[in-house]
Amino acid sequence: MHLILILPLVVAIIAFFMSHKLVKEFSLAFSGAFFLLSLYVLFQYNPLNYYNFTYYNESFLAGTGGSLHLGLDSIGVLMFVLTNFVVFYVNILARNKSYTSDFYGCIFLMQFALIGVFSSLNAILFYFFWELALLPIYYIVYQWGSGKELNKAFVRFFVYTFVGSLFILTSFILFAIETKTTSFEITEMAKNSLTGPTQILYTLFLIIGFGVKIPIFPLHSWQANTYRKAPAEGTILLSGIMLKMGLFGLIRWLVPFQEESLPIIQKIILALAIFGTIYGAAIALRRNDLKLIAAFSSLSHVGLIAAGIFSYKYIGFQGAVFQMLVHGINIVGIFYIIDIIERSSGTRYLSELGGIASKAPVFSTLAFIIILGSIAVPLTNGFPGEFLLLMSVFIYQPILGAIAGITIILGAAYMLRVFQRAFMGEVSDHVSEFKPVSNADLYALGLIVVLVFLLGIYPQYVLDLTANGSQYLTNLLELKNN
Amino acid sequence: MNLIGFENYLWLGSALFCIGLLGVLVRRNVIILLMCIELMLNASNLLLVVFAKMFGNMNGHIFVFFSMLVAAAEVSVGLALIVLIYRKFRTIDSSFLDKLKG
Amino acid sequence: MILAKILILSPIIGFLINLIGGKKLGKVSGIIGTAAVFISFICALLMYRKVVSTGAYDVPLFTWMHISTIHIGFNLWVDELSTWMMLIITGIGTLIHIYSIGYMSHDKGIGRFFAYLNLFIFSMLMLVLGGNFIMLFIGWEGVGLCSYLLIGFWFKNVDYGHAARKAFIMNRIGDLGLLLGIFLCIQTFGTINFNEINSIAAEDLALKASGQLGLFQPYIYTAITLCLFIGAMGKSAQLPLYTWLPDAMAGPTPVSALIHAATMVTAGIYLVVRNAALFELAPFTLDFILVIGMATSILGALIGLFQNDIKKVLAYSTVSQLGLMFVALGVGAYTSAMFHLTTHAFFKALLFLGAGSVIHAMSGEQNILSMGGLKNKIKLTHLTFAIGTLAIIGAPLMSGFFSKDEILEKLYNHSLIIWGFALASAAITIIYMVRVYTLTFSGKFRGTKEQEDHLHESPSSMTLPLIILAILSIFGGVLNLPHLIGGGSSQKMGLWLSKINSLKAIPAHVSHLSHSMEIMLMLIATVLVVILGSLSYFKYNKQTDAELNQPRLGFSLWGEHKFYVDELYHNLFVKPLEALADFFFYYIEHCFIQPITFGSSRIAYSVGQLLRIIQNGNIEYYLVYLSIGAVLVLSLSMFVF
Amino acid sequence: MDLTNIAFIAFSAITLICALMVVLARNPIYSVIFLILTMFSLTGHYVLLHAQFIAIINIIVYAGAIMVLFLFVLMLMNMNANNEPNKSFLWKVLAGLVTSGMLMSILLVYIKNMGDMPIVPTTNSAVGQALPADFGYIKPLGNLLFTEYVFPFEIASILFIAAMVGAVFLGSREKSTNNQ
Repeated sequence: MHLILILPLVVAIIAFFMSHKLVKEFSLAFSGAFFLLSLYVLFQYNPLNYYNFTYYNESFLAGTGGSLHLGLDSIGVLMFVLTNFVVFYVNILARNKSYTSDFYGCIFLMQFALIGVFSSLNAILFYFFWELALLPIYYIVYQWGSGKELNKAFVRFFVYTFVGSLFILTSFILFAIETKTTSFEITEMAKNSLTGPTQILYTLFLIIGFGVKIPIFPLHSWQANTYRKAPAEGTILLSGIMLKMGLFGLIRWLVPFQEESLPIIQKIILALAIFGTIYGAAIALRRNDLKLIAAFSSLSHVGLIAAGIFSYKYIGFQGAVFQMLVHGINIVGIFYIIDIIERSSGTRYLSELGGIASKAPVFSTLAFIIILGSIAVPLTNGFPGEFLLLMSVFIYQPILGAIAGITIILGAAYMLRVFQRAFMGEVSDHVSEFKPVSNADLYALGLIVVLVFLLGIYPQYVLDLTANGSQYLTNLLELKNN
Repeated sequence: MNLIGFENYLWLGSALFCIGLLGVLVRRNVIILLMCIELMLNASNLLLVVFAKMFGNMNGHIFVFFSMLVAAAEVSVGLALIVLIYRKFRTIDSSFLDKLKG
Repeated sequence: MILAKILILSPIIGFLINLIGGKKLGKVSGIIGTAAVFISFICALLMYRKVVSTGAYDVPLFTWMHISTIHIGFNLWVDELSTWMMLIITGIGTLIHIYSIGYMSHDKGIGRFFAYLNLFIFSMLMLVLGGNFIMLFIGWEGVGLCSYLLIGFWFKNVDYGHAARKAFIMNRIGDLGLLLGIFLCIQTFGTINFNEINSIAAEDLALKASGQLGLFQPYIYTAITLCLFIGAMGKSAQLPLYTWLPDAMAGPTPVSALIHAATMVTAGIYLVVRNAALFELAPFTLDFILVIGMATSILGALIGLFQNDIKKVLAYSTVSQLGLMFVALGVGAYTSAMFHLTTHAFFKALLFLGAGSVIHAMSGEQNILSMGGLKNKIKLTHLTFAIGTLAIIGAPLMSGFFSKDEILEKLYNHSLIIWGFALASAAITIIYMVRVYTLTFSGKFRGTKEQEDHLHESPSSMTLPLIILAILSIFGGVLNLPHLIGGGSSQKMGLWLSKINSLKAIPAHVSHLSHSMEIMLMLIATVLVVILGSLSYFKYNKQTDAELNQPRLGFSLWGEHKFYVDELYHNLFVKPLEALADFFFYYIEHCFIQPITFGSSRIAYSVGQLLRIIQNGNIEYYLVYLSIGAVLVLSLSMFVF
Repeated sequence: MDLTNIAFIAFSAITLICALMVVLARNPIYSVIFLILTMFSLTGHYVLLHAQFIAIINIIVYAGAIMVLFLFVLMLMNMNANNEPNKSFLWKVLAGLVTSGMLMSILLVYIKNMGDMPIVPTTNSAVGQALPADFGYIKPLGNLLFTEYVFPFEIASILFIAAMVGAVFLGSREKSTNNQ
């Protein structure tokens, strides 16, 4: 287990010191290998055994109550695969550009940290990896970002995420102080329980801390600008996998420690998340910058996922985990498409685009299918997750469910608007010199398209995998509420 | 009645110290400020000596010794600085020396 | 079992071949597409025989999703209703595919076109064959998607793109309703399998019939059925979600015939019939459907009266006829609605294809004011179009006559006022259809010289489907002859359909009208057709060019502008939504969320500014602060220690 | 009233008056002179307190070296004139208040502590007891300085070097810039 964690670190260190010429192929090869390795792990995985692949080493970070306690539960293993997938795609995308070797080093470092986040079974270790995962992305955004006021966007991103992390740490410390425990092992922590105002504080702090990352509605203002300014690879990392850190954090570190149900907080967060869903979709309806649209659509989608988690239902958890995976895949595809458009036509503004379909029909078809996935047309991967999430919210509270449902209308509206303005219509000036899309890019998109259909037609594979994890959470909640 | 009671020395030292403080607060000439600081230092020196005698312990004297030492160093550097400031700004009025304004 | 699989897979294989083959296939793609659908049609016929001999059966394929207690299987349910729909879809589908070979032969994107058509056939089959709500929903969204793709087929035209998007989004509104209905079903019944739901509903119906309380409160049924009906509204273009259908005429004409007349838009009817038992438990919903259907029927007919685009007229006519079917559903005449659905599929497909042939002959001209006198130029098209017109206006002994009459009869039985409204709608239908026919085919030619020279009859691949459909339009009534003519067992289709689960549960509506009354109603309809038909024929036949082209006033101006419903929606929904989006972005995002972000930094900054006053750089002040601090500490130490 | 009492009163009076004059004198030169007088009177106090060595180095270091330094700088700047502007009245009131507050609080601390528990010497040489014969002499002081306090002593020498270097550096740098 610890090997799959350490390997990216080793590769990261090598990549840092490699010559700029070789590093591209080197990292592409390794990220591909990691992706295959992760698939191997996935198929080896036995969902009935809750913590497979555990590794325990007490001495690490011992002074702070931390230990190197790693383990992948069924939700974690899914996120682990997604991490490798996203990193693989980042490397494929970076192939088209000239980055120096520290870029690749950062990416592998990030992979290392992300795997750590998804496999930590110790709160301090989790926090350690959480912070570690932020550092490379700061560097990537700052070093390779572009656009006006990059500094401002960066500072905002930095402050938001950093303060959010502090909230997480605070709540862990709060937990330790209140329960008088010195161990931060998840298994030890689960034995203790918080009550009363401390629990409310713990919950609120974690929601704020993770909510920044997700982002839940009022905490999202770092997102759009950072996405816009960051390089495409950074955006993919941020949206494809780093958002999932927040959601995963909620599932791993908040839900099991909800001692008594907190209906008021639950209601408020649900309402906020759903408002964010509508809010993001409505804003995306009118924007001109493709990256902004994708950013707000992401806000809209993750809002629904957060709502599903906070409905505290089995179907909600199942839907949330499924949708986390699917959103990771689709948003990678969408940003990939945006990057191809920007590279080929030199612009990513809708008003300057049009008629790509006549210039690049295959690319357009693939793009259209990925867009379909993101607007949750049945038999694409977006549908099962959205179905479960909406159902879970609906069963929790029909009115909220109906309001959340508006997102499927708005989602279709803004995504089709994008497709229509960018791909259909007459060929615009920028598009008239549309460079042909390379075969490698088409294959990369093709793989995503295959996943779009695979997960849409047979979602039960993933659902079976995560059933145990979700059932565990549901049982825990039921046990505590009764 | 023994006037050389320790209380009397305390009164004296405190008064001396406060006079020094008053000087520091009301005067604007930096050199006089420095002199007033010397006054305050001397007040504390006096008290140290008093306490030394009170407890029959010579450590107080040692402290006075060191205190004088430091005062001497302080004055030499301080005066050098004042000279420098005077050369630069042609004034040693503390009211005008506000370059450290935040 | 294997038949059902072939039936489903055949179009999807056709779709894949055409999509991947793309332009390389050229005209072959039409043959591949047609063959794929034809194979499905053969399968459908064979399955029909099987259902006749052994009854309904289930075809489970695999588990799509299994969540706690809810099992959602990917299974097909072959029963009388789905077989019926299947036959219509694949049958008419095949004809329209054949027609498209000729119609689209000049288009570069013919491969793409047939790919989409095949995908549509697949989705539609999923819709009618699905054994549970999710399968239905998959097909439901699938046909919406294909409709989007086909309306926007000529994607370079921005307006077509708009029309496509409008159709998709309006459908999505309905889909949301359907989805909520599905959630309610899961919450209430714990299952989304049609058979299980129908058996629960049947049980409840029996309980309520025997005066007991029943399993669930009536309002639950009302909520579920209303949600489902919202779905049907979107798909079947009912008020208020009908405006997408006329715009959908932007697509190629075969598409209009297949999707927007014969099959997809009737999905709403299918949905209601499929869950008739549920609807029967919710009388309020039935009344609601009745009102909506009636309003749609009359509004659609009225707008159709003032349109000049031949396809638009037919589109509004479709809206109106769908409304009539919903009216039938509203009074519980499920089989009558299905009957009208079938005949409507025949004659409306015929009319659209005929219109397509006309447009083809006129080199793309769609305005009937520029046509006229085509009677002698394109004889076959004229003949079939005339048959279609006669069928839709309900000329005696044509298929439309029987189906419409059956509905009118049921309505008469239900309430005289409703019957009156329906009759009015039928009357307007007669007027506008005769108007279209007259302006197009009789009189003298009003188009340009160039168009006149170019006039030609369509190729045989286009006329063959016309002929077949014309025959079906004439004799389609045989499927479900009234008692009066064929006796008790004549209503073959009614008997056939009444075997399905949802209709079995409903107690039969016994009170038949007396024969004399039936004859009366038929006579009234006949007289109406003859009088109005001939009157309007002569009126429009005699109209001069000046009369035709004079600007419209008052009510007819409103009618020409579709009663400004589009503008109303635009101002009522689109603009506020856009304003809301801007409000969110420019006000909430910039004036509320960002100030929170920057506010915190600004607070720190202003505190710093405040403290800066203290930090004025003057040593004296510092000394004073220091002294005051020392004094305070000393005095405090007094009190504390 | 014996001689020591008279000496104490006299010295105290001189100390306070001279100290006040340091503050109040308009001319910096006078201030320095009065400061020297204060030093002398303080030396008297030291003698009364059996601190002969301290008394001597007070004269040498303070009244001698440091004061000369002050005078020298004043002369250098030609600041014998009475050119120092007054501070505002408000500021003076504030200074007076702060100072008196300081005095009050210090005295209060004394009074309170003496009232509660009189200052009890901790060693055996209590107040009034006989001091060692060589109290305040150089020899025991030297003993202490070179045994117990040898390390601070050495540190002090480093301090001096630093101060010296600093002073030289500060004084010379300006000159070099002037030359350029």
